[in-house]
Amino acid sequence: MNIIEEGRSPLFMDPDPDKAREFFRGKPRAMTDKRMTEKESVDKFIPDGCYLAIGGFGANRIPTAILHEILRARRRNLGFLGHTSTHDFQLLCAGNCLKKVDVAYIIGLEARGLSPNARRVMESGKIEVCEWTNYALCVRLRAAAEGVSFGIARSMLGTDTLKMSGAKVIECPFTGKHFVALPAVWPDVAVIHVHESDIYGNCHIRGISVADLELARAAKRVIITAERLVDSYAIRINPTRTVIPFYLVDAVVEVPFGSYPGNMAYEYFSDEEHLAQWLKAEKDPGEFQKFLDKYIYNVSSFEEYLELCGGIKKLKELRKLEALVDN
Amino acid sequence: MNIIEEGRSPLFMDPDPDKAREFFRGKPRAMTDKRMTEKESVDKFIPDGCYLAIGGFGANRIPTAILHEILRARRRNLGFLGHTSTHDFQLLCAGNCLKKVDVAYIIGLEARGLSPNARRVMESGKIEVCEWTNYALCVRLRAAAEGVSFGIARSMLGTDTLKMSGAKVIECPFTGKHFVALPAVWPDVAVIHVHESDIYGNCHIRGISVADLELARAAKRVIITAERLVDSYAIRINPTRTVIPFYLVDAVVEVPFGSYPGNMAYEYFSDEEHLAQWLKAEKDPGEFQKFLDKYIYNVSSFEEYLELCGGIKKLKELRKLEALVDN
Amino acid sequence: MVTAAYNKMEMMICTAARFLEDGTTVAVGTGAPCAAAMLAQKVNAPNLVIIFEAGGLAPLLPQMPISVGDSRTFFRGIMAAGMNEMMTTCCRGMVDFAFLGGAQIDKYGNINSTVIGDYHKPKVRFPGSGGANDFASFCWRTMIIAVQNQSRFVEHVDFVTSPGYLSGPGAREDAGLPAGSGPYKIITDLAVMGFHPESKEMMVESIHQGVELRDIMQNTGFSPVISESIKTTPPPSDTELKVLREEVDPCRYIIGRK
Amino acid sequence: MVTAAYNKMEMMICTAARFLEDGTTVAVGTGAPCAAAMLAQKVNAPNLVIIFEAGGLAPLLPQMPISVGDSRTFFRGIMAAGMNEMMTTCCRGMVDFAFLGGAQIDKYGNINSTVIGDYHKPKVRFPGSGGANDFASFCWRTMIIAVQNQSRFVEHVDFVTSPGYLSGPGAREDAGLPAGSGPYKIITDLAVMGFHPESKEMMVESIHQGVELRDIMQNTGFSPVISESIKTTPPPSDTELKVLREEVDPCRYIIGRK
Repeated sequence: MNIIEEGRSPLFMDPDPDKAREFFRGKPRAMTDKRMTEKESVDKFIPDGCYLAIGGFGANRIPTAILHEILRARRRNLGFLGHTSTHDFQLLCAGNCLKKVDVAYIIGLEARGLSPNARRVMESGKIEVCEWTNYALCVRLRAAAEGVSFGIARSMLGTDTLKMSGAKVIECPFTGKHFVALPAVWPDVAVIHVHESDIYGNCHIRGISVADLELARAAKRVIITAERLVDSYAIRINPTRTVIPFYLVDAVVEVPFGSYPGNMAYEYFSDEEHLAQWLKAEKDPGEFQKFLDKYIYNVSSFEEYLELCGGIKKLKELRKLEALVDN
Repeated sequence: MNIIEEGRSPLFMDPDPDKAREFFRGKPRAMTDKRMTEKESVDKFIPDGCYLAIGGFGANRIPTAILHEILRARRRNLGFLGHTSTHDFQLLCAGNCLKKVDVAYIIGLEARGLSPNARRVMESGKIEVCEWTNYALCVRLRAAAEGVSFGIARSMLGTDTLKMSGAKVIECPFTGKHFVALPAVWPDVAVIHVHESDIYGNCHIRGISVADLELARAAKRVIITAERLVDSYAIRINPTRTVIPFYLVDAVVEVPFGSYPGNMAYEYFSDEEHLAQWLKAEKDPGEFQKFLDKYIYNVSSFEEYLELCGGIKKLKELRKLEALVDN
Repeated sequence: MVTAAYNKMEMMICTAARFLEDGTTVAVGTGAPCAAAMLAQKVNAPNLVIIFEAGGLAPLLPQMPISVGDSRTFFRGIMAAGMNEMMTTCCRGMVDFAFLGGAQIDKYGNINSTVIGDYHKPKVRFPGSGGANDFASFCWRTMIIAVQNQSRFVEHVDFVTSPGYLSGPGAREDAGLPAGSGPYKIITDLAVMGFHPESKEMMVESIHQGVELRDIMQNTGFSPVISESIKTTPPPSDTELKVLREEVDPCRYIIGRK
Repeated sequence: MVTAAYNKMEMMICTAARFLEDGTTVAVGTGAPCAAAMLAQKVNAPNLVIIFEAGGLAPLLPQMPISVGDSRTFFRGIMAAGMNEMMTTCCRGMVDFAFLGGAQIDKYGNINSTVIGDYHKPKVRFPGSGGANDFASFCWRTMIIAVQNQSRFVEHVDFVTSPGYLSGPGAREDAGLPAGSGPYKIITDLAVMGFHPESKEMMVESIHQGVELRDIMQNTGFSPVISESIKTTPPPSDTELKVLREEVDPCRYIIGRK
């Protein structure tokens, strides 16, 4: 294979589809009750050193409860895949959970600013980084979902992003044109928050799916957190709506308001006040530790976190904001 | 580029993504009323010699009205892309419309048997054929939809299907493993039957989408036939349901019962009686010509065809069959 | 009332159904393969997940589909997706069984469903691969249901549409096909054949009741390996026949008239 | 009541909006680019189709999104899809404009949003590409809104995150990027800059009212080409300012306090 150019960063995951196939060969296919708690799912499927990917888009439809649990479980040396990752990345940096990251967008919080703590972590030199773009990561997941070792795109051509990636430039066998070969990535575990799931893991998502359909298919294990559980009749009555079928899923955790303080489309808006508190607290490392103790480490459940942040009154406000209802 | 093996059949379409991009650069993006009649859409977008692809799956959710119109317009020398194509292929063979075909499944009618006339046409040696598999054609459309010149898969490896295809076997730059490079195909025009469309071409499909989402994105022009037109509010109220957005679409033709005699999920079952008549009529070429005159050439509209086949009474029966209602 | 009498198609479907293990996934075509999967689900593999290439997943099949893309294939299903979804599920190694037919089969389980005679001047043109090549390439274990005779079971198929073990041991892997996949069982009206673990040649594993080994030899265009532990295929049970006739195919589309 | 007085951000947004042509598609980020697209839609380009990389298409934006993935980006939208859908739409050549920001920009319109200093020991780490590299690679015309100063407009960016014209004429095509795409306009608080048709170097096309050419030179780390037909940028109209302030950004998140 004639390789025209290649990125210098190491690949964190093996792109061999036959190794992935061997894993998937053994993955159970029966429809069984997969409900468990946040803690059980983290204990079972997210060990130290595993390679993690988070669904949603930064502070939209993110599985906050599992992220908090990962911090409380003091997980270390995780790999991470992040297209636009904002509050999720901020949390994992806060917990010093990360070791090597495939990234397209980190540290930043979109219009909210930049995370001072995540920036400190990323400037410390302790984290191995491989650069990609949002689409490049999407293609990597898509290739894995397709059971092949690479996908092609024209992202990154000509740029330093390519140089600091793990991609290779190849020639099209039909046109001679250059394309970037993007290695498939099968994350060890993906955590995805959805609107509805049945106890088997058949899921509905309303609104944008970001890269979660590819992610659910690429990941070896999938933990679903769901705003609500639904009866399987709700799945079978309209199978067109199913976006993640049960056989991809290993754990189903019911977490109402599970994307808080992030936005959950059609359910509740983001809590900008609380997200601003994060930014403020992060400025001073000492203050930040107290903040984390208060909101995560000394908290025993996601419900308790929701109560700390304002409970039902706050959640009702966020529902109104989402629905664009004034009062 | 090191090519390990390559198919011997010619490519009918240019896989250069930049030529496709140039076309798409000029494609209108404004939301305009795209309604027209079957005849107008065929006159405007399906000239002799163009390369056509049909949505649905053989006798399920097919745009029968446009196919009939293509026959009445005596279109000749068409290219055709057919994953599992059954009644659609049978129609185009009946009209002697085809010249070169990229195929995975032709002649056959699944559990209904084989089309004697389509078999005669394909055994005549007058049609250029390039072999693929259903998934290979899906990957070719997907590559076009992704704006790249090829996609990869492991279909056809080791087989004569590969030898008689237009694919090339390449090595993965990461693993050294062999993959089949499948050239992107941008059909000149795709015709897709859907459940609902607004006047701009924003579409809903209920049930399986087969390869139509890839096809709608790959094709340079898209003609939509719709069971019913809906107000744009029906689109905007739930944008998660939109599977084909307006800017892909060039023509919207409202055709109730438009997949008849094929099946339309949630609407009406296939008319097995009429489809069996086709098979019977095809046995004798002279009889078949009379049959075609009766049901297509001497018919001025799709409504007239529906009337000939039993009209509202028949359609009510097919609705009951689809809904599994006994009487 | 169900009796022990059964026809060849019933024998084939009941035998095939038993090879489908509970809690596995199977990609099926219409006809006998689909009937076998439905029967398995109702008798021996309640958690069998049936996959249709056009996009239907795990329907509560109210009747036999006419097409692998008709609305029955996702009636009260778990998902109604598309071809890409189902085929990539196979590619990833998530589908255990594929169930195919074919005009010709050779001793390595290669299947021809494209042409008889020369490709460019065919004596007979068949439909081609459809999704069969994909399934035979990606699913772990391919099963074939076919009536056994000399014109169907041949030394060399005229055209390899879908891959069996190609030219023999290691050939699939050399071609780049996923490791560990390949033909598993051929269920005919005479016998069940597997493949020899080393030579990858078709091997008679069990013979149906009332069939002699020489019947098999006379109806096969090559010399199959004979298993050292050759058995008699158990006949359909009363339960299997009852479910097949009354629930799976009450109109006898597939199993035919008695 | 609207007055002719306006701040720099308002000037930039109003100027940027005018370049968005009616009946075109634009991929935008949050902040000023999104404000410009909303303004264009309400003033000069009612049929502008706004695309968000996370999956939102053509929403009836009730307010400025905080994130390109928040629920506003598909509020009463035409489609709520995913990243693959939106990015491949760009890849196919269906997206006319991209709207980006960046920490550094060089004379060929290359953008750095990754690091200041050495990559492995960065002085400052920024978020990275996100979808910016993809948009700058695939959309036909890339526009950038940025405040102009010497540390931002530099001879060489420390890191080419997203491609402009790379090292000059023909370099994009040589690298394999789609032909005919590239940077189009840079809208700053001082001027509008395009790119010289032959040399592909940044070229001052119009200067905002009250700005002198030497202000531009002093705030640019390289010598931009000066267009032979240099103009004065028309100031925001009363209509533009009114719509921007009252409909697009009534809370003044982007345009800031007066």
